[in-house]
Amino acid sequence: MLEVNGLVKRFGGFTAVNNVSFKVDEGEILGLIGPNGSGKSTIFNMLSGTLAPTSGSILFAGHEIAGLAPHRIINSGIGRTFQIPRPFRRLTILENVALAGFYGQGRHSRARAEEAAERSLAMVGLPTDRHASVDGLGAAGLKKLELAKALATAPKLLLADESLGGLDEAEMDQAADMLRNIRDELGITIIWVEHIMGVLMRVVDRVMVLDHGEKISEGLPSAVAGDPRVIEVYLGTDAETTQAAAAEARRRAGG
Amino acid sequence: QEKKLKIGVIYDLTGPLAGGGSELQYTGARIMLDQYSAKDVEGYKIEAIYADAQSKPDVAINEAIRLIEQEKVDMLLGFFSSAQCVPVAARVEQLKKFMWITTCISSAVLENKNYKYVFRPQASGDQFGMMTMDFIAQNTKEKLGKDPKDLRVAIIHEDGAYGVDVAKGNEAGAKKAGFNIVLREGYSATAPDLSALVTKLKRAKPDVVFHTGYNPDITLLLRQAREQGLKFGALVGHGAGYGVYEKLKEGLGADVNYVFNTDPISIWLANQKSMDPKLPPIIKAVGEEFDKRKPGVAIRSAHVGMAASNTYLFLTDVLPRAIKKYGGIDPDALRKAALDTDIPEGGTMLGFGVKFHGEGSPMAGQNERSFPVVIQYVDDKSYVVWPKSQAQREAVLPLPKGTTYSNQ
Amino acid sequence: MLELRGVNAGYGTFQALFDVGLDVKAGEAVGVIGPNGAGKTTLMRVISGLIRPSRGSIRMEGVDLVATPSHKIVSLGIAHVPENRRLFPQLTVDDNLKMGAFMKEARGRYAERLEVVFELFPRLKERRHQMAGTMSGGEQQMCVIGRAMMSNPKLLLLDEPSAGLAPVVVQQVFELVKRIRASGLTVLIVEQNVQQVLKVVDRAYLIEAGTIRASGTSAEMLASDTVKEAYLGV
Amino acid sequence: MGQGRLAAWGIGLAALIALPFVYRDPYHLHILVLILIWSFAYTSWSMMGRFGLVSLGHGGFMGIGAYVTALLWNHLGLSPWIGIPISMVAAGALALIVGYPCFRFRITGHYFVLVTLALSGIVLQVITATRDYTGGSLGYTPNRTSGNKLLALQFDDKTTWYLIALGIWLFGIVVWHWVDRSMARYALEAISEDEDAAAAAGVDVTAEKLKITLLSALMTALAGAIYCQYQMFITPDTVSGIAVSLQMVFAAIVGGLFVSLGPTVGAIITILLAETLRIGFGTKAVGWDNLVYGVLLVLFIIFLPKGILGSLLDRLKPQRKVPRAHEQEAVQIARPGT
Amino acid sequence: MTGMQAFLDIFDIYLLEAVINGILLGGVLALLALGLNLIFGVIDVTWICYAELVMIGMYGMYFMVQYYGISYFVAAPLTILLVAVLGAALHYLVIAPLLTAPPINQLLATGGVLFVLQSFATVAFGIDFRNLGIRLPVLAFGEMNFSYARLLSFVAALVGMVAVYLFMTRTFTGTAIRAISQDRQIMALMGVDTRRIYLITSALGGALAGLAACLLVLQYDVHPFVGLSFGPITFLICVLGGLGNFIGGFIAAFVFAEIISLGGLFSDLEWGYVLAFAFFIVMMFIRPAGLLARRR
Ligand SMILES: Nc1ncnc2c1ncn2[C@@H]1O[C@H](COP(=O)(O)OP(=O)(O)OP(=O)(O)O)[C@@H](O)[C@H]1O
Ligand SMILES: Nc1ncnc2c1ncn2[C@@H]1O[C@H](COP(=O)(O)OP(=O)(O)OP(=O)(O)O)[C@@H](O)[C@H]1O
Ligand SMILES: [Mg+2]
Ligand SMILES: [Mg+2]
Repeated sequence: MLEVNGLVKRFGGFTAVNNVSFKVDEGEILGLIGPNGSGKSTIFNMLSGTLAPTSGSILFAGHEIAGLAPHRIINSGIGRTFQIPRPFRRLTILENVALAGFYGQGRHSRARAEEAAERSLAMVGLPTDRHASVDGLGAAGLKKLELAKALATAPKLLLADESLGGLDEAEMDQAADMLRNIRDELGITIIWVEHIMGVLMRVVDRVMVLDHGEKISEGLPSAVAGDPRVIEVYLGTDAETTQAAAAEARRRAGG
Repeated sequence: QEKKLKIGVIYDLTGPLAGGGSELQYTGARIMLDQYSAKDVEGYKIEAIYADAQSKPDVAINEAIRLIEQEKVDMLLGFFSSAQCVPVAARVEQLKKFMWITTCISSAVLENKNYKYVFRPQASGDQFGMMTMDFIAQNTKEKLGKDPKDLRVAIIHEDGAYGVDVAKGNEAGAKKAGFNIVLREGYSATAPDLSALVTKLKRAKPDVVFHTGYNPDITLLLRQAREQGLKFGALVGHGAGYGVYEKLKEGLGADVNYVFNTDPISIWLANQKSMDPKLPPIIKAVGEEFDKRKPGVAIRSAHVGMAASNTYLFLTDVLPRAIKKYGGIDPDALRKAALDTDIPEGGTMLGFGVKFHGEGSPMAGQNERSFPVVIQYVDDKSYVVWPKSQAQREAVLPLPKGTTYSNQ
Repeated sequence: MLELRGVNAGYGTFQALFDVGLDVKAGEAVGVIGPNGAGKTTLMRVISGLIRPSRGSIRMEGVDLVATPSHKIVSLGIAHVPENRRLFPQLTVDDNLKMGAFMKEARGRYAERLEVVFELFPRLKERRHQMAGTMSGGEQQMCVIGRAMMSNPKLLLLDEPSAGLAPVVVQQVFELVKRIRASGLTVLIVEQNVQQVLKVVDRAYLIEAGTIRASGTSAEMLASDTVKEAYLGV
Repeated sequence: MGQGRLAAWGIGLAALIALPFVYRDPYHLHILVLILIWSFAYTSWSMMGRFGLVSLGHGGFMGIGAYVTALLWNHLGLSPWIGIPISMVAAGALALIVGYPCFRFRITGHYFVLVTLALSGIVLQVITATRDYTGGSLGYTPNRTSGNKLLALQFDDKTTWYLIALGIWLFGIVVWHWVDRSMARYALEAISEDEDAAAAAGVDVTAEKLKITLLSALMTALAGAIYCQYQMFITPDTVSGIAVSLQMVFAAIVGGLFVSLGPTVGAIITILLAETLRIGFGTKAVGWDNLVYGVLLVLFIIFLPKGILGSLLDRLKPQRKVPRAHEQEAVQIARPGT
Repeated sequence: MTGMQAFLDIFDIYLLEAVINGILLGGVLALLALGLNLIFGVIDVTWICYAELVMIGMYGMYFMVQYYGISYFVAAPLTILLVAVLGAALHYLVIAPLLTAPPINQLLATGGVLFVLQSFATVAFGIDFRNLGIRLPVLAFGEMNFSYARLLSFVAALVGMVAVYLFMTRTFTGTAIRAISQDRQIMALMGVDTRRIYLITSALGGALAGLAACLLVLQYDVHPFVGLSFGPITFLICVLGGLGNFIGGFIAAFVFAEIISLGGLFSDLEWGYVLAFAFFIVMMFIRPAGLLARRR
């Protein structure tokens, strides 16, 4: 459903993403990992239109979307979360999500937007109370709100950027389950950027690894977790736990 | 119940126009009104209510309406800026109240307006402009040694009502005299820099510069002219900023010597011999009173006398006639009385006579007998040099060699 | 070295800390763990003077911190690495580091400290002229820690330093904490990554809803039922 | 809107309509008409100002509304009924011409303020420089009609003007509420906080900003035209330029930017204050009125940062938590990679 | 032949004079923009009333020199000090309570101060125009003449710009000044006393306004509204140069001055300003971050 070819992004003289190509199949959860500054968020920003690619093509559901304005991309069915939550603090929780429901789905009716908002909020487990203010939300709540906003735009493809950062371990597991549910129940394809390997590896179907803006590895979690280059630049001594997690995931998938 | 005439008096006491001369006009009018509020006129007490238009037309409108509607004044008097006179006169006419303009001189205030209740004893702006051109024209051959068609004149003016109007008169006068107009340009009085204008003047090489402005734009222009080495044969100013010698002197020092200024004559310079004999003592009294209110001023500004004389004219001529002949102080009585006014030359402190253009004339309400005079500042004194009937000495023309701007 | 007694603090009418007591001895590494919103960040802020306690005492080497103006607290040797990478986004990396050495005591040793920091984070040296705000999340985290190190502190307060960092970097950070400790520095660290942090600290406190629920050595904490139940979700 | 509030509005409105028939003091009516017209202008400004789009270009829009209408009437004899829509279109076109690139290139905050400031500067200078047509700084008067007053939109009595101004003002308030209750408000709030995040929620940021700017400019031009028809006199300084723009911002903020009646309260306070102070001090203490006015303004802003009405309403219902813009700062953090 | 004539008509000595006058006016504007750039661009605090501080400084000069007969060279530092104190007071009384408020409130409060200063000057000093009465000689090159007063402003602007630039980039305090607008709350963690930095900056901004006043008073009359002639244009220059970019501001001042000067030479004076404003708007779209910024 998504096909990226030769994607490049330069900032001044610096190349943040260098000739990256990949595909995502419908219904898949693709894990995108890589060292800090390797270009993951930059790829997300290009996929969602926040940044225009320097060159390269992005085909989504058969249409070229590279360089389109963000709202057009969102309307065509890509939803995203931000690595650092960016809630609208002057709106209530419900309004935050209803906004995304209204504009993200091509501005139908207000009622439909609010309905979508309530559904999304319920899905991520946030209150649907009309007056609940964003200020009451902690770190975990804000992450959930990001997700709810993205869901309300009724995406076919969800770009989730570090949905676990700052959560405690119990919450992480919850969030991971949530992502899996989103895929399983709503049939939404997901690209997930994350640094917490123990959780990520258990959920994703496939992993792609970036380093210095280039793709250095791609494949099943267990294969990637064993790739020496990935271990060197990214996993370090976490390799073992990561491999264990990947193995467990495969076992579960198989069984 | 005692009979009373309430006069609403509006000038600018704050804002840029206040320093440009409005506040001096206010002082002049006030000196007169204060004297008359002690006496009474034909059984009527005079009560003046003062308001500050803050150099803003919309404030002037608000104050005019307030004075008329709220304070129930019988008439309005005053106004320095034509930009205020224009809308206020329209309002007053609509409300059928009497309005006596002491100052704002733009012809636009009255021209083709056919007002019935608005009167202006003052000369109009284009008369200023024509007068100075006439003055130069009469001296071109003799003093400047040139043919009129060879005389290069530049007309520059601030672009407010006043400057535009005078410049219009300048242009008409120059055409009539056959001068070669080498530059005609307006500028905003608040412009922070006039050096481009000075450069243009340098390029145009005028023999005579006709300038209308307020302060500080006059000092800014002349200072930049000096710094950039502009030369000419004569500088002719037209009232407003040029009427406040103190400021010119402060800003320009000796360079102000031999500058011409056109204004209604300063009452202290007017030819008292040809004047109605009851006026000189009043002029003296106004002068003393002014010195009391503003001590230490070298040349009493023409602005003061202008407002004083025009106020006096109303209080001693129009008002008594309205009461005696037309039975009161209602606008129609005042209007009829004003139309009856017929004072020959020498009958006012400003030297001119008074007769208003009546209904049907394009300048209805304008005094047809008023004229300004040209004075020249020489060594901290001012002398009337034109017209001949009022002249106190010969004009120094062109600028003597060795003076800053002299092109000799 | 650092001593908190009966500290209460909060935001406006909202109280976030209740009678918190805590000790850090010189040369020690101490961890603070607890769920989201427990008050860990508030605790750090109270120590570095960003917020003032409503009650209680805080002493650093005998000096009363409550009575010390907040900008003077750094001079006592306390450097705070705030949560969420609060750096100066519109300044270059270099300028950010320079800000870390702002105090009079540190200015003289600026060049020397810069070397130390660049050795710790070679990445920063590479990007020293980049606007800090345009760097990746991880790079920014390095920059913030580097900035704190610039003041040559005795006590380093780290608020979730590993959040958002790649696994290798997380390991580096914990390595770094070990090294910092080894070099004689004292460390107080707040972490969500409980397993990891308990490996590098000597002792830890568990904080919940603004009160200290448990404390002990790392081993004790790892074994503690309270910790397991309340936090590890095991 | 609740029953109670609806009733309150109804009664208030009825009283306002009845007023000129009961109370006829022309000066007070004059001030009231001015207050209503300016309230409408300030409300128009606040339509975009409340979303962080602080424009100092509205003096320009107002000037265009006033001058284009008057010029068309005087030179072409075009009735204001046609002239006003044309002037509004002109102002709207200018708003789009300046707004589109501004929003496209993400010119926000201080930069936006200053670009728009230049805009009102330009309009003022152009009006002044084309003095052959506009009368320059002397000002400009629409020709009095000798024919149909309604066609010329010229009325002599204050009551008619009062009712017209009231209608226009009411129209402004209704539009304000309409925007307030629309989804566009959510979008604009979101945009004012974080454009990228708003775009990621599907909002066409440029289009939404343009729409509200256009609306605001159109209404401001209308205010200018009505002001001109009422005063029958305009000068560049009273209807255009930076001073007028600033005056709008002042009143809107002093009254309260985030409530519908805020700008109206701002107009009432600033105009009444200026009038009372000027009349109170009279010519005895020249200049003191502006001094006091300035000091009061500063005090209002320091001690009632949400405006007079805004702060009052806050005090009345403290439970309604609307986080202020500056509270956001506590959580604003560096944003990587964008 | 006619081509040559047309060429000479345009490229005459007066054009050169206008160009050079533009440069000198640029010096004046650059000097004005310098302090504002520091306040507005660097610490991100709005001082709409900046030009009014200059006005007060000009009155200071006038009274010291004219009334008390103090020599110009003694009065100048006193004036700089006076306006520096005024700047600090402005910060302490008006800005400090509003530091956490939205920027528009600052804009308004300082706008109120603008009123206050104007009417204060009206009340205290009257509405008269005042002139220092010092007339510097003129430098003449054949047909062209240049005013020393403007040359002086030019030099002061240049020196001031370099000094401020070095201060801002080379010193710790300068770095702190640049940092403070970005994250005020964590400044304490750096050991920075934010109040002190704000006071230093406001006093410095005030001092630069004072410096401008000392030089402007040689060229312009003082009156309560003199600030209106300069205020808006100074703002535009700061933005055109890039807020907080001192070199950019310096260059922008000259670009603006040339447009005003040459525009005024070839057309009416206002059109020079219209052109300058329009140029500003166009540039805002081409280079939103200022003249010197690279496009992103
Ligand atoms: N600036 C603030 N204003 C008001 N309340 C605040 C503020 N900062 C934190 N709080 C509240 O104080 C409580 C403690 O917050 P704190 O940030 O100390 O928790 P934490 O343990 O650091 O959580 P996390 O793991 O999410 O960082 C929370 O309920 C939070 O909502
Ligand atoms: N606007 C920008 N200007 C210059 N460089 C940029 C900009 N945005 C991102 N970069 C650089 O591009 C690189 C990739 O950044 P990106 O945010 O995509 O990393 P990431 O993989 O998401 O890292 P992390 O895991 O830390 O979030 C980084 O080195 C960053 O500094
Ligand atoms: Mg990232
Ligand atoms: Mg925390």
